[in-house]
Amino acid sequence: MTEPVLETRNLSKRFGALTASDDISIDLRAGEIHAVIGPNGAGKTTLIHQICGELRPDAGEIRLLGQDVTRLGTAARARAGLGRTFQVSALAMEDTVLQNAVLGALGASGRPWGFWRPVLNDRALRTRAQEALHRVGLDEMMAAPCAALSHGQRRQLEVAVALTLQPRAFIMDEPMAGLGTEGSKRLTGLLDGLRAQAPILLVEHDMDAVFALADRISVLVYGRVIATGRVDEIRANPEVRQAYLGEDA
Amino acid sequence: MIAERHVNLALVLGLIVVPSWALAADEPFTITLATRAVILALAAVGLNIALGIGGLVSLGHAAFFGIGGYVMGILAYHAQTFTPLDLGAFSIAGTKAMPVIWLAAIVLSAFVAAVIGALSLRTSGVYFIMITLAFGQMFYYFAVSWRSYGGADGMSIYVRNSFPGLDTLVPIQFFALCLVLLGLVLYLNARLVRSRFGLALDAARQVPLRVRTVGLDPLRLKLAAFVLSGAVTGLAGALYADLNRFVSPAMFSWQFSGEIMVLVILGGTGRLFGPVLGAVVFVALEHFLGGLTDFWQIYLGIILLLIVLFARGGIIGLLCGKRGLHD
Amino acid sequence: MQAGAGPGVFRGPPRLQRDRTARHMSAILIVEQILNGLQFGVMLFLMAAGLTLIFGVMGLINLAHGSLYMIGAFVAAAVAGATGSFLLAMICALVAAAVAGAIVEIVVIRRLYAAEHLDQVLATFALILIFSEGTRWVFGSFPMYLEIPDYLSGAVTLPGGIQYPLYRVMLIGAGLAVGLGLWALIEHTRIGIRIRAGENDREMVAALGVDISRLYTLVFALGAALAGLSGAMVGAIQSVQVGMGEPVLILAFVVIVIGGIGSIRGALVGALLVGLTDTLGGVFLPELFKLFMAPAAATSVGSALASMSIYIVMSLVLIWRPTGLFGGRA
Amino acid sequence: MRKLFIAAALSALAGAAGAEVKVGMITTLSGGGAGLGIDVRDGFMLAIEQSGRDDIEVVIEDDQRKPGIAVQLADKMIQSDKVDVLTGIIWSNLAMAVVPAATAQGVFYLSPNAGPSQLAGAGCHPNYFNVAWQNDNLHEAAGAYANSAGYENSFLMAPNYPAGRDALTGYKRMFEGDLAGEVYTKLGQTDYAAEIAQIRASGADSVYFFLPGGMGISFLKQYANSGVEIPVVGPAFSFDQGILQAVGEAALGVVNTSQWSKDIDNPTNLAFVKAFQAEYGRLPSLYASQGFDTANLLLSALEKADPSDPDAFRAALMEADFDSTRGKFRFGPNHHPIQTIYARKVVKEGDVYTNKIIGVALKDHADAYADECKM
Repeated sequence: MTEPVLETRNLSKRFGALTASDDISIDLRAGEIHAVIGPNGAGKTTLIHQICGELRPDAGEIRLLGQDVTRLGTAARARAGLGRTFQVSALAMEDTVLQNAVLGALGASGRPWGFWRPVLNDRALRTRAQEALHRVGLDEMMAAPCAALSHGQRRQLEVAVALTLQPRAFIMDEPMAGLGTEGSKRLTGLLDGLRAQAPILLVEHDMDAVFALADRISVLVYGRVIATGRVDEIRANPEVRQAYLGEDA
Repeated sequence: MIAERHVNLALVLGLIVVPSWALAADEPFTITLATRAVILALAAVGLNIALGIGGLVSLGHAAFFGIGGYVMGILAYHAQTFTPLDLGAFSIAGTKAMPVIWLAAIVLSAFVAAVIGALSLRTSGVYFIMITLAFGQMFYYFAVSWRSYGGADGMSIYVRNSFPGLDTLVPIQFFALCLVLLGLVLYLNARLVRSRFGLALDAARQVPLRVRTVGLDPLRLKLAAFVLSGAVTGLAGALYADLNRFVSPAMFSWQFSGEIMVLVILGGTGRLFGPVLGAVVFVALEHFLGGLTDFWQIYLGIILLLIVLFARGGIIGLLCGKRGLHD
Repeated sequence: MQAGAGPGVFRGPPRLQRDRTARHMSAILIVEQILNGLQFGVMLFLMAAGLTLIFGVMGLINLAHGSLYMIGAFVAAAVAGATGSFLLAMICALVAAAVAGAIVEIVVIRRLYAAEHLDQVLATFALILIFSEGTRWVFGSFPMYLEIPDYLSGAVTLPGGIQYPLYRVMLIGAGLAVGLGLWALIEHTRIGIRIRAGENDREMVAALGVDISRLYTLVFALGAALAGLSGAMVGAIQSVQVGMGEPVLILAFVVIVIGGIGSIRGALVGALLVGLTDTLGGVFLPELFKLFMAPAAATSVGSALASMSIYIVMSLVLIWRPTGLFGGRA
Repeated sequence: MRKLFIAAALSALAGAAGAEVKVGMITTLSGGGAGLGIDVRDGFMLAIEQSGRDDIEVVIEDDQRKPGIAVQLADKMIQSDKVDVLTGIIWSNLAMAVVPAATAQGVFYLSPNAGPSQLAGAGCHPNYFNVAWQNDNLHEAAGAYANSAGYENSFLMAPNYPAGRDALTGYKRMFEGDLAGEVYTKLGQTDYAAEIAQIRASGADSVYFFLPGGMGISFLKQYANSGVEIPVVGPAFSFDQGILQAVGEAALGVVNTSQWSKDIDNPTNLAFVKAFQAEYGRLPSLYASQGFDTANLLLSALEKADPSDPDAFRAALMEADFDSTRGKFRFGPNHHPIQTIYARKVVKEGDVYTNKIIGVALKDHADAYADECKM
């Protein structure tokens, strides 16, 4: 088997008496959507923070494309190929949709030190941003201020910004949260098409979306991965049913 | 609501028309006042780069203003006494040429801003406010005890420095020089806001996490903004010293840092012309209120208070409504 | 140039003898200077406690805190002048500052809680102008008279034969007592519980049905009262004049930033650190430099460094711990 | 900031070509040091009023004790108001910022207070006259007084700024004894416990301090309460009428040196004290007397010459042909006073603290910088 795109090895993180990550080893392979599910407080956000570099693990290792990135900061990991979306949108609300997307392209270019030429006139950056916006279906909204977007559109923009980075792996933190049925459906379609470009590590509460999209699922409970497997395996796993679905009901 | 560019245009016209009128009416002090407003505006434009775009609330910008002032003072002092300026390893001659002084002021204040910024940006929020204040105070006390250059008394430069082709002692010529510099810096500032750096910096102020996530380092962006900001304020300091032909540690005082900040907020934080409007209004208030009563600062305080409470976004915000730098 | 470069006229030879400086450094002197630093620190603590409390609970940067200190001193001077009672003056100062604080909170400050730090800085800066010139308008441009009462004046002999002003001993005691009272208030009363809750989560307190705006007014008045009291107490040994609050305000900010904003314990530690650094630095740095420099140069370098010392300490602390010694949030 | 006083009968001027002489007064009227500026202004205006002259216009502006503002006001008064004479500045650093440029532009400057050494020495100017003192004068007098009082070992203290260092230099110039210590404090310092401890440990037989304004008040209050009994000598600045009431009992008995006192027995002074009290409802201070003398000097010169004839006007100023509140008054070659400086003691008269002359510290004293003045 080829090496996974992204991988955590024995990741551990404690906050005082609380073990937020307990020896987590998961991997993300090319072409797949790997969903991480778990009840509230299971440590999903802590896991994402460690993968993206906002939290440093107490022990364990994070590898991206075979390279150890455990010691790198958020920005360096982004440059190494992580494209991330946020649960609570992290967009420059005072800026327009296009500006937000151009920011992504600018980050990908790695050259923010231009002080003279207007960034929006930069053809390369603009094209890249427009393509991403087109991909998520926000072409019409390019000139709108970000603050005017609906909740669902902000999620789409999040994805578009991640797309501009042309990442090697997507990390998506609850992209469906707060979306209506219609929005969920649209985003599901969008993500479905993305996996060919880069695999997605998807942390999600919306079980319909998870079961519709995921190739594999890992179940996180109290900071531990209690099961990893294909959708049908997880559905059938009694431990999961008891620990997770039972509690959720 | 008035379009922001109309306000800006009116401001520019005002800055040209009023001194021209003063020239015609032989009211040189009005020109001096306008020069003061323009130079303070330049200092505030500098702060606005850090504060308005970069979100860095610096209460230590007087440090750069003072450095600019002392660069002018020291170079001109050595020029007027024909003594070399001893820099340890080598010594240089003083100068009375404004372009050289400006360059030195810009370079030195940028360098100091890089050092202060690199140390201060480890902190954020109130701690950033206070650590910049601390650095400002260090410079203040250093200047107070620097006896070779006048200590707490400061020092006078008897003749205003020179600019090729101009007689800088004529108020209107010196004013024009300052206005051109302000215009130039504003133009650069406007370009900067729309540039790659401007976009990234503005985002770093709003959502640093996002900026990191696209692979940029917000701290480096902010540090660069701080350096640019310090350099512009340093230039303003050199001009201010030339306006008064005098430098003193008061240029380093925290009250002055506060005053520049007041100018920015008064006009409208983050607006291109906000600091200019703030400076013009402040100088005008000081002048006219002062004519009314000894206790004019009470009224100044009340006006400032009303603006904060009821005109968030400063005067431009009040006139033009909420809007970012980009339009 | 002129200033500083003194003219070459006759100037008295430096007759300061070096063997005398050795005598300056006696143990008693050191202990006395430590006491002085302690007393200064305790006074700073009273200012800083209110400031840090207000920031901790309401998230407000209050530059006008120094004005409340000034109000305390002026009211104390006025009351002592009219009645001759020092104790009454202290009480009135405390009450007046609290009332002034409450009024300011209700009229102005409460509109600022949601505002950015920047707006708070500007608004409270404006309040400084109003208070300073207002005080000058009411009380005139000359310093006011406030003196230590007879029963607190003079010096006492402390163990070890140290002569120390009784009033300063009283200041240390009173300051520590107020600090203790504050600690008891916050740790052991219902108001204290609410204050602590307010520091942690504002929405939560409001959700629990606590009248949040009354709590805020109360906290602000409490902070103001502490500032007023320290202004009044210090006013007896310093000049009661317009503008007396701002230097103390800056120091109090230094204190709370060193200690970590919002932390009363941090304010105490920071205040003592600043008090001791400032006092001991001013005395001993010039002496220290005399060990390897000419006395005149040592004095000037030493006192220059001494005047910067607290800011150097503060920036070192912040570079080492960006949220202060006991601070959690920025 | 701006206040326009049209001296005497404003109505008399109606329709006329305007005042013949314009005087610009830049002084500190707001903020911390406002008391001094107000006294100078009030003393000055009292003399103008008493003169009954209606052809003198005095433009008064507040410098807020900021050098930058002072320079701009000077520019304004010279450029726009076209004043003939400038006066009013309290602080030496402001004077250093304003005076050289102003006199270079041909304006006369009469200093009612600040007398930095530079302007008395190499930086002297024909158009600059100091009616108050050279800054060192009172300190020199204190040194002389210390000799006569038999002190042999003084502890010296001043803020760490040029005027502070000049002050101690002035004292040492005259004092013949030893120094038990010499301490420079922070400018604006409010707590002197550390210095008082050093004084206690120093073995001095006298303390000389120069701490203007609030600094002196703080020091005296703390010193009186420290249990240290070493006698203190100071310059008049910390004992003038304005702040003495704030120092109170702590100042009682302290000897200080001054070129003026309200009990100097001459008719001009007695009349001045009375008139000032009647006009403003308070006792005049040192600064008020200086403002008053400055105006009278100006008036005396205007009797003889017009500022439009600078040489004649300068000569008329130089004569100093006016009745000073200090009694005998004349200028030295560098346009600084040669005057008698008294030792005074703080006493209580009824409820009011004030000073009483106890002797002459220096008679007909000229400053030490006159030789360096080349004009």
